[in-house]
Amino acid sequence: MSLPAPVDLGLAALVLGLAGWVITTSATYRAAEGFVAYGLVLALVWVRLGSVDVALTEAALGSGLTGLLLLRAAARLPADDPAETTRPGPGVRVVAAVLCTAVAGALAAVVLLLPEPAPSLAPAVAANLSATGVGNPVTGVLLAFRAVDTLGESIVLVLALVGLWSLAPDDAWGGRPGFLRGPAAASPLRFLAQVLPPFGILVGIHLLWIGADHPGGKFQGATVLAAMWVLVLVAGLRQPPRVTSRPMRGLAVFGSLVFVGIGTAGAWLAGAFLAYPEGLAKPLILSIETALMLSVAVILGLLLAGPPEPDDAAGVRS
Amino acid sequence: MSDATLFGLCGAALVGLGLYGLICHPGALRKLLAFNLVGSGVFLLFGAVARRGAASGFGGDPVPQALVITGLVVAFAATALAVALVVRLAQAAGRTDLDPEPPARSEATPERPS
Amino acid sequence: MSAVEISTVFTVFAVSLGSLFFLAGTLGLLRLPDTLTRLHALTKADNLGLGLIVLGLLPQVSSPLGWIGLIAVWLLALLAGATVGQLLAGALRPSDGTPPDRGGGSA
Amino acid sequence: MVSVQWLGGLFAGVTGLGSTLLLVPVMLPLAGLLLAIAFGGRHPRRIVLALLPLGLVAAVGIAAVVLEADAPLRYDLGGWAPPLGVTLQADGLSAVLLLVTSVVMLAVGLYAWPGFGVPPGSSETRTSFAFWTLLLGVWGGLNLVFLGQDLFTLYVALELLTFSAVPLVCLDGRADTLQAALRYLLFALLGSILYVLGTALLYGQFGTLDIGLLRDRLAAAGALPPAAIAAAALMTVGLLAKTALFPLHLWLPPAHAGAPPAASAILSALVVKASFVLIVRIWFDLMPALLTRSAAEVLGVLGAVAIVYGGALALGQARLKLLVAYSTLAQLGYLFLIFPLATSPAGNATGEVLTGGMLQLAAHACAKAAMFLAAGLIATSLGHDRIGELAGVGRALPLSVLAFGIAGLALVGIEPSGAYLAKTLLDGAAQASGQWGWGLVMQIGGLLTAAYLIRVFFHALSGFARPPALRARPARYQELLVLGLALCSLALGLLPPAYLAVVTVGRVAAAGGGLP
Repeated sequence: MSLPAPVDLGLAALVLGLAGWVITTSATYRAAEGFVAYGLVLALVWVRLGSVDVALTEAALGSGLTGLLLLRAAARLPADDPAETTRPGPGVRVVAAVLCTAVAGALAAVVLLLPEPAPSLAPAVAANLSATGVGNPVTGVLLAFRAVDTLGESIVLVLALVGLWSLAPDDAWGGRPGFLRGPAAASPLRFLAQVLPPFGILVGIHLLWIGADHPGGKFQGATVLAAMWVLVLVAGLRQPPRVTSRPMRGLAVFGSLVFVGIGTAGAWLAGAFLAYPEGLAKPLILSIETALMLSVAVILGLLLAGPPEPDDAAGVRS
Repeated sequence: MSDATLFGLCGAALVGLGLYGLICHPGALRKLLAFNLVGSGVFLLFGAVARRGAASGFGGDPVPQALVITGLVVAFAATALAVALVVRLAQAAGRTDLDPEPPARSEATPERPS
Repeated sequence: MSAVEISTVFTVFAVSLGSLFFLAGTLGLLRLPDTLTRLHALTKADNLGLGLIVLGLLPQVSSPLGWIGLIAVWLLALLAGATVGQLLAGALRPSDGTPPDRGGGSA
Repeated sequence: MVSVQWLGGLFAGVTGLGSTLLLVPVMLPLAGLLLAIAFGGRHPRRIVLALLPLGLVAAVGIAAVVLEADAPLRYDLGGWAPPLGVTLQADGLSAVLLLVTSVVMLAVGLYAWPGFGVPPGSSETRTSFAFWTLLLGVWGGLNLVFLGQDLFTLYVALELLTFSAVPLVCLDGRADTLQAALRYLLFALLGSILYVLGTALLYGQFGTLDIGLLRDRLAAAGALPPAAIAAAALMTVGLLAKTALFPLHLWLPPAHAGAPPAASAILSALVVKASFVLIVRIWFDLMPALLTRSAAEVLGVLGAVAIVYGGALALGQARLKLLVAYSTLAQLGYLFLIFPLATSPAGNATGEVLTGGMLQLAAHACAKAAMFLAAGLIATSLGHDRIGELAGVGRALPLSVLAFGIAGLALVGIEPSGAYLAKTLLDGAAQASGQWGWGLVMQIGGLLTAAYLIRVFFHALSGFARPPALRARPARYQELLVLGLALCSLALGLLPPAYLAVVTVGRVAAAGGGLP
């Protein structure tokens, strides 16, 4: 039974330690900070597992944007919130601990009992990847073999945005999202928000472009673009668009519409919905990815900007 | 024991830890954090399965990797919606725990038909 | 000694020196009494450490594009470190210019 | 006569599409959703009302093609066959579910037309934009759940459904509905993450996520490997949390009672059924061997407890909408009785039991939607829905109360109703397999349903001397629409057996069946 590499053991211990910290620490804000660090270490674990695309997504989306969301929410929790002070009785905690250990133990046993010649679709993907024209197998799976998952997921994002907007009070409809509205940003933040975005946009486009043949892709690029937009919004250089602004909504929906359009065209030209005609696969996939990157970047930014708030709401809030 | 099995076990432990946090924290935001832990544990399991299926020149089976990327984006959308709901609940009721008895402050609001 | 051995020795030396600086920065974080001095220790030591590690890795990277990538990582870390340092210090210093409270106590 | 030929031609055209017809129920709502968001203003409402009839035509077309071909329709998306690609499949089960969904959606869409319009003054309001857009999201999610054949695509469909249903619960923004929506979201997320955990184990064991291929590889594997048992357990628990079966039902009553009437009709009638259908897919399609184990008994017992518990709590409710919500808990229990009954050795029991289950699902969908809509009409007109103060409403709103009554009778299972036929089929299977206990539970459930109905009518049909002052009169067409939906459930039992046979089309498992 050869021991795994020490760096893997170290990473696994670090991940479990950070996860334990996130669960057991008392203050929510501290737990959110721990979660950001946990996400970054988890990205290293994904690199060790040979999935670089997932590592990019985990670092950017899993720990970056989710961390920002949770930190902003933790900062806005009411001070006298009973949820912060009450803790379940020791009885509940013991039963929960036993139950969860049992679940984890069963899962671990099943993981150890998985069949040794692990069944895999890698050979099938390798054989058919040339038909999709892209070199990166993950992009091939996301946009050719299982294109309906990616289409469904882009529509899930749009729906989450509509659901988020519907949480606003009635008089706030037509106002601007207010999560990121904060005190007048300190000058270093304004400086960063002026210097960094150009590089961020370049990195995002670069991630999209190499995503066809190397690890990268539209979601990772979109996350970087969204992060740059949010940085500008937090620094107060720009106002988030109004909820009813037609161009912003069009842009948010543009990527999914292009995807549906090309998919429907495929139903006639290439024999099946979401199929690509011979030889045209790569340009079509790249155009879908570009359109989706723009839309997903806008949607991620709007999800972070939160539901709209009435204009007269005090601009300056803690 | 290959690194895939190690991280598979690590994923299983994360699922257990996350479930414990989900049960023991009354606050909705802490439950959300615990839910994200369970999600990352499940995706780590997918990653271990992908690593075990590494063949024909790829570092790992690309299908589970694609599923994990889709899952991460869906999990982020869920967290964004849930966070907005928690903040809105905190504004409306001044509390974010989920005990069933309705918060006292909203008793006065009349039944507003749609 | 051939060029390859020299570059490997240089990499090992530079990277270990860099990680030493990281160690110093973390030591500073744990030992120093208050936030401002910790900030000072962290930003200085870590940036220098990262610079040395990047310098050490440069010969290992074949393509010039890789060099640009590594140096960009270092520059971005510098930019982020400087901004966050200023923000944290600004948060401690009350706006009316009185001397900053030393921000002691727990991390 | 011209119109009949034209209709016949249109219908032939629709059914002539063959398997590409499967795309219409999935892509119609989703494309409509994208356009509704892009245009906004008054367009979402119009887009919904334009698409709903088309969806009904497509559902009827699919049911006709499946019944006539006596074989499921398959469509490989992107041209890639499983295990690499994802396929959509419409067997008898999904044809019936698509039909029920489009009927209830059309009724709710027409009902909500005046309620969620944009007032002449403003260009767009929050509730009108959100309601119609989320309605399309629910519809698209439901259709993808019924047609999906790949376990991970079904996960994406479930998320589509959850993200559309949760904001509908707290559309009016009160603190208690926000809390109910948050609890619903957390339960739903826990459910779907356990479901994904199950798919991860299945992929680790068999290397594919397509239900058909998995069934073949499971059958070839003989005894169920530990990963498959763990996956089945995790997925079932996760989906039970989303279906709100007895131990995991806490989120349902406040969520369904707090939502606006049109939304709670869809939540109770359709959204809750999507995850139930996935449990049926896992137990009947994926692992028929599970039906023979005691696990099927556990599901049956949970269903029985849900029937009694939901019925008893419904009796004690003070508000009409909460009563109807607890009635949903009870009626869901019936659906879970099909698992222990499907194991009876008598002949082709699985087909008969499944037909009974689907009839109960369809009858409950129409009747529960009608009940929530009627309760909504009463609450809108009176300004409250406290049962104790319903005196004289029978005189003030005769049609609404009649519709509520007929829907209630349809739920109790009076002679011609779909629920009656479903209970007869299930009872037959129970007697045949000697499990008389489930038959007894069904009778108790019928009694409890009748009890809380009588309680409502005792108040509604008394005090005719002073009918209450109405704040607003519901539109006549709304009352007739709700009455029609209730009658539709009442008359479901009159369906000729030839049409009922559609449920068992494509049931490969039926041949093998749950025989021990």
